[in-house]
Amino acid sequence: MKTKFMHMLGGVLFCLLLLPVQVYAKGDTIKIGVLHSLSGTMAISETTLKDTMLMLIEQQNKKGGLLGKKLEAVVVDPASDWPLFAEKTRELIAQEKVDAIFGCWTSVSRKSVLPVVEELNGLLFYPVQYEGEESSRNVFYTGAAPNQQAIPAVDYLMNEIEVKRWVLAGTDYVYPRTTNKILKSYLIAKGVDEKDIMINYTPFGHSDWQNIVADIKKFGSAGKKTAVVSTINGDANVPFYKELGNQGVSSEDIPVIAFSVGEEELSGMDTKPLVGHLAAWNYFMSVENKQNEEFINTWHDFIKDKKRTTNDPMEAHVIGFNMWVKAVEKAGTTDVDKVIDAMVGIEVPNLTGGTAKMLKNHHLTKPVLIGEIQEDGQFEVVWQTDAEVPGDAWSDYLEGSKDLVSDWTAPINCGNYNLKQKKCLAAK
Amino acid sequence: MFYMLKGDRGGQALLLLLSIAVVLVPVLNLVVPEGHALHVSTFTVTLLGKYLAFALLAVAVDLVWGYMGILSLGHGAFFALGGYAMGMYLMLQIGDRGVYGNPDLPDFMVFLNWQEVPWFWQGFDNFWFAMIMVALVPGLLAFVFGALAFRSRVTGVYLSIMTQALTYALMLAFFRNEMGFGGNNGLTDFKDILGFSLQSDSTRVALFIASAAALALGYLACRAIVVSRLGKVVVAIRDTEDRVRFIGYRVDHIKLAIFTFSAVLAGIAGALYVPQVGIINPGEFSPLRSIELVVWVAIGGRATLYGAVLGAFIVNYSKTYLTGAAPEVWLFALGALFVLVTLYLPNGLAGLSKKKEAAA
Amino acid sequence: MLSFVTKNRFLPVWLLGLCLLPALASATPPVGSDAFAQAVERLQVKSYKEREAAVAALISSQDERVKPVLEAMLNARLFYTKKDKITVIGIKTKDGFSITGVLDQKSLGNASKSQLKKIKVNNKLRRILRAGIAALTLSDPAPEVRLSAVKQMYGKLGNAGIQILTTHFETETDSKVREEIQTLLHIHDLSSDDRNTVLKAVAALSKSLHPEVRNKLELLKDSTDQEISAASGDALKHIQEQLAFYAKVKTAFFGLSLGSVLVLAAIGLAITFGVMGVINMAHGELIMLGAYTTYVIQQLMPQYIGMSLLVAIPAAFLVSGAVGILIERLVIRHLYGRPLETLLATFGISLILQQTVRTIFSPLNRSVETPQWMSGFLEINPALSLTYNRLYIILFCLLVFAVLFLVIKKTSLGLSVRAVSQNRAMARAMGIRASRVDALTFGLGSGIAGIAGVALSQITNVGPNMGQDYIIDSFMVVVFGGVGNLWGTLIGGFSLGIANKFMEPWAGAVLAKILVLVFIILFIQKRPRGLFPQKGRVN
Amino acid sequence: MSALAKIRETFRRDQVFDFVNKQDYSRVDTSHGQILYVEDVSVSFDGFKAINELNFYIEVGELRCMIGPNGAGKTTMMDIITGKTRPDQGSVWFGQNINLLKMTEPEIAQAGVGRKFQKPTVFEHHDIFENLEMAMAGNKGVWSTFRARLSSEQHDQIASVMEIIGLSDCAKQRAGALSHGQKQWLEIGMLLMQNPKLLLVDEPVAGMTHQEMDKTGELLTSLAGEHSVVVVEHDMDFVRSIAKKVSVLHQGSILAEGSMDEVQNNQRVIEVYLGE
Repeated sequence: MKTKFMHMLGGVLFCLLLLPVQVYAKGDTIKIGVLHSLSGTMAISETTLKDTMLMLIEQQNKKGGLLGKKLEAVVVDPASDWPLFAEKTRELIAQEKVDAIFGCWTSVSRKSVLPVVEELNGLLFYPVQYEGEESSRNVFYTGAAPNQQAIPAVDYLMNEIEVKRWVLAGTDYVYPRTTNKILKSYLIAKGVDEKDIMINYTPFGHSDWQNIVADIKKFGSAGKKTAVVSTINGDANVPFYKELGNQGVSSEDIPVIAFSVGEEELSGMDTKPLVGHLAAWNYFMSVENKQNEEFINTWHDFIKDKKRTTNDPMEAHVIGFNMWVKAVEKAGTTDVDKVIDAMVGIEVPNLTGGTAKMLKNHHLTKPVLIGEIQEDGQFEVVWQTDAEVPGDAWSDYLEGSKDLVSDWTAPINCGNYNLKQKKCLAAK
Repeated sequence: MFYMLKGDRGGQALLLLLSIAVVLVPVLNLVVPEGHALHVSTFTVTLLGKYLAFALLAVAVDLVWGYMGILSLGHGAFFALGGYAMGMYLMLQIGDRGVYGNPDLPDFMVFLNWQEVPWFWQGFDNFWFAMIMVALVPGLLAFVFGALAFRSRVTGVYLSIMTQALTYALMLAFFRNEMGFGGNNGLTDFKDILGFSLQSDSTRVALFIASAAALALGYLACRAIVVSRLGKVVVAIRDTEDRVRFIGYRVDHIKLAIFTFSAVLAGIAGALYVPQVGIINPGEFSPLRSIELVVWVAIGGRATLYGAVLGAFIVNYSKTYLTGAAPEVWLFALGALFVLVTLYLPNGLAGLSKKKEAAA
Repeated sequence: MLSFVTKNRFLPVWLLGLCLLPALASATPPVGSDAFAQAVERLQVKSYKEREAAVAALISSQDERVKPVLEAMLNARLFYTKKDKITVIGIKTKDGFSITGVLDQKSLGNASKSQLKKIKVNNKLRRILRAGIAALTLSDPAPEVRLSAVKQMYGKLGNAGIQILTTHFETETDSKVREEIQTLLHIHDLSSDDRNTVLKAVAALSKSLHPEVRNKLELLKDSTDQEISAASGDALKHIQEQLAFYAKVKTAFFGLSLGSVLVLAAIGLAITFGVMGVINMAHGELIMLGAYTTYVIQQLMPQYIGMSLLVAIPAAFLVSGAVGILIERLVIRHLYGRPLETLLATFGISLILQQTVRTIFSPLNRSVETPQWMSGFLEINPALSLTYNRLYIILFCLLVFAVLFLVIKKTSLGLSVRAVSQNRAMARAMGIRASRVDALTFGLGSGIAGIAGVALSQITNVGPNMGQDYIIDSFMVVVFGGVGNLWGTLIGGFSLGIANKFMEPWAGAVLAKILVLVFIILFIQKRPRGLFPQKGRVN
Repeated sequence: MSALAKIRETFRRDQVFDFVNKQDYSRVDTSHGQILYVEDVSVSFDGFKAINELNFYIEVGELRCMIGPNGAGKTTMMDIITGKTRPDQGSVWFGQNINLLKMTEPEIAQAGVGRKFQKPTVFEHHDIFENLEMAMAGNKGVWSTFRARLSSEQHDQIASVMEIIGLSDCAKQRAGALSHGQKQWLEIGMLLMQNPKLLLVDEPVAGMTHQEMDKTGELLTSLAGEHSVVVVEHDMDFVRSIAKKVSVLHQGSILAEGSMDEVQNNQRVIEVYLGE
């Protein structure tokens, strides 16, 4: 009896040891890791990006694959669990031997993944607007840096709407904090009095906005044109806008410009009270041109739902993927080091009629569009930059980082090169 | 020497396997070349190390729940506190290799414009101080919470809900950037421990061995308690608390001692977990996580310490496997597992083997 | 009478138009149908700036066709045909728009979307349009409309505007509207050069809580004129006191409203957990099901959003109740007497329900519309307005509580529930079919959770994760109030809500919540059975 | 002024702090022949007076039976003596030197008051030997319990108690598997292991056969003398068979006291039992 039981237990543990150890033969496919949460709190945003990747890979395979090989998507679910992101990345690179990873949404997931990608020399395409203050040789940031979203948005409000008083409201985490810090010093540099800036942070998923909206209303009743710059994240937005509408704060009195509310988020909101509020992105589904129309049609065919929206991070993945394909073709291999070198300088058309170029700091050039929310859940572009804005990893408006630049080409080859000290801080 | 393992076949098997693993895994990882069929990748080593840390946590939970009958829905908090203590040490080891190159301050403090390391970070650059804190902080929290709760005889469901409130409150607190623990992002981007690079294979193997040793020691300690008269009294408290009191035992003292000890174990598990996964953040305080780890114990079989280990391994392994192989199914599978185990396997998988033994 | 308004205080644009006009067109503004036609044509320009001017010209044309054009523009119904560049008003039909020319007001039949180009409006234009419409409605026969038109004029009033308001004041008969205009005129007087006028205005306005008054007085306080400075200082002080008072009232209202949400979320749990002893971790998901039911009902009857909410209440009750009964029959009935075990099983169920919803409805949030009668606010005075949705939810919460209370106290089901919860064996011996009662009780608790979901769909997200946001709070409320006591849940929920809101201004949202949690932990040490412990023989 | 008074009170020279003058629980002073003093004790729950100015005394070595209808306050009285319920007023002294009202349940148990519950309460998951082992008198602190090992004398002691309660044959049997009567005995056995000076026994023969009842009666009478025993019981035959002195409890106070015959002929007792 004793031995039998020991066998059982031993067997189980032995299997545990063995299973992850299977040797994956490197076949005739090029593997692409898709690292987006399919469950948990972030599934709401990230699932769409997984589908986008599957669509892009399918399309590329229809075109005959890459370097004569088929592409194969390796989808994993990090389940909105940040340590799991690191583990899954390790699995993708070390076990599955993927050649590139497209993934992450939140800052913390990227931070969790970063050391692993660097350690194992992987390749990560990160498609979401983020706070900057970071640059890694192994990461390509295809979303907006603060200067490609926040600063132009504030310029718009200041110049076109003549806003004099500012509410910077955000969820309490690093992206809003950095953005607000940048914006605050930017506003002060532009001559705004500190008394005319109100900063407010709320926890994730905050659902009771009564006090804060009342405060905003009070702040906005001081006789100067007031606007809210919102870096409120995800789920907290719906109750926030509902409360604004109910307390009678209309977009005409106090417009709200959001950096995290896109078409997909709007599809889950009652848009009536939101009409006229703003968002700043680098892409809107409503932009009319041929590429975009084509993209939307392909998306609708792929997802088999005519009502599904497209959004900015999806465009970022499209650009990132197309760039990677071009770079691999240029390098003639999927070898990470060669691809990284080939990436810089690659240009692909974006979906808003312009061109995206990969810069030396692994950021893109992007147009900045300001859109007003319409009743049908779409944005109407009311303003846009004349040309594409180059992304800047290190903000020029922050004390610690204004002297830093990122340049991943020779001779600097450094993510945080200090222009004053003429040296790379990361040099070990 | 190992009197506590007498009659504990599961425990014997566990210790045997652990000692085999401690010898075999390093050899297969470091000596056997990559590409060889028997090579154990560093990924696997780290994964196993993580499971071992979880197993220790499960043992800690089993001690208070399976034996003493206190369903703690807040053990994740002790785990996370231990993890944070370790994370703080690791954070201060980064030195000037952070993105801002500040030799004194971790990146997130530079970012928050702090001028100096706050007082509660003092001393954490010393490994041994940090290790003491790994045990002390969770232990102290458990002691204070337990002293209040057990003295006023908060029991059963009420106690469970209170432990949940505790971890929930801590989660909210740690999410705040002003707290000085890195807010939502937590602590990450660790470089080395005791001067050894966390990215090297040998450090990872060493952490694996440390986790295995901690699990073995933790197991033996719990087992020693369980087989002693104290252990019998603890079970008696679970079954009939009043009776124990009327035969002259200070029930609150006993509960407090066991609860605190268990919290310390959880803290140690957290400290082992952090360097292996490379990040600690407030998500670990989430009440759902604490419930999940109770479920490991339930699935493995409560009031059998080796069952807790088994449960931790099986659930986490299937999580690793399913989130890769069939992500959409994962929650269905986990949910169904909970329901089925509670309905049909009240004694968990360990109960299954016991039943067999009884039948044979 | 209390009135519902959408607030807007900006200069009526026709006045703006009067001032701007010389610079825009010609020295003598064209009036009449020519001007109208010209202005309408100019609406088609591309730049928003120029369109603003066109709107101004349109308004100052004083043509009677102006108002419908403005309204159509505001509602995004104003188009021009791509081919002939005719400006038209479109009404959405099944496969396009039925269009009517603006100038000749003749129907031009149907047009597809691609044949039309929308005349776009932005934020600023919308403001101008709204003010323009308001100004045009000053002569409206209905006093409410006039009142809201006047209220729209708070802000910078030009001299011309004052002239017109003063003239209108003479003929205005409605006392409410008169009062409002009076205030407006007084505010204007505050910036007068004549110190007597200013002093009179300060005196008249010393009770007004309007923010405009406050801003003006704030400036006057620094006046060099001693008397004015003192008078406005006094007035300001009085106003500040009033404001402080109303701020407290407002906070209390916020607290009540948060409390009502907590109570709604918790009250179903007070049945399943409190009365039956089931630690129902799937409670949040039952709430979620109620919210999704609301969504589905709205999808089924898109024409009747207002009605849909009322239909959703019984529907959500039935859906969540049915799921609850199913859960009870399949799982929970095997676990009575093992409360901690029910926790694990129901936690598993909650995961399954979440993933099911995610599979059926996608992980995205669903949009549940707010019906007209629930949006907006009840203005008691300029410093205190209560939002309708919160008001309704508080009332709804009390109603649900009252009904539930009656069910438990007065009906035979309630009697059986109480009997079974107190002594299962005895109840069974007396002929109560305990298992049936269990199923119905659990169904009742779950159904109430579903109803809570309907209410919550009006203030927050409807998504697969929404249940998790409420589960912990719900348990806190029930435990704090005292398990097994409905009153406890009510009082507990409201007091936690109010405490939270009163702490929020100085502690911040997060810290307030943490403090409340710590308070509950400590409170339970003092009173382990909550605020209102269930009575009965101890042992 | 009152603050000053407080300070004065604190520093009175004829008094020492409680922690200096710890009650010595190990030695109960019974030099006046009484082991339990219950005086003027009242307690009410939600306005209902469960115990109403209750007074009684137990002598050293006495076997006292308490009877009374349901709700007379018998169990509440035991709860008060053993520290489970705090009375609103009154005093309860164990011997002359130990104030039971200031002590917790375990302290009272350690001082030498043993209690058997109305419903037999044993540790069902443990075997009989372990049940007795746990109850054994000795240092019951956390650490000493952890380090505790059985000496051979202790072994013998447990064996002899098993002998007394007639369960020697099934030392390794799980207590949960015992019959109702056996559980009652085991519980009494656990009391004996505690070596108490005063035993409070709540309904010891409920659910027993006649034979078992006789045996229990013998056991209890044999215990009296060395220990003081208070038995609460419904079964009049049983009470008659063992009692020398009987107290009748009614509505929270003593209605009558005396020998069984005296009590039975007491007019008021008859009224209470036969109904007004």
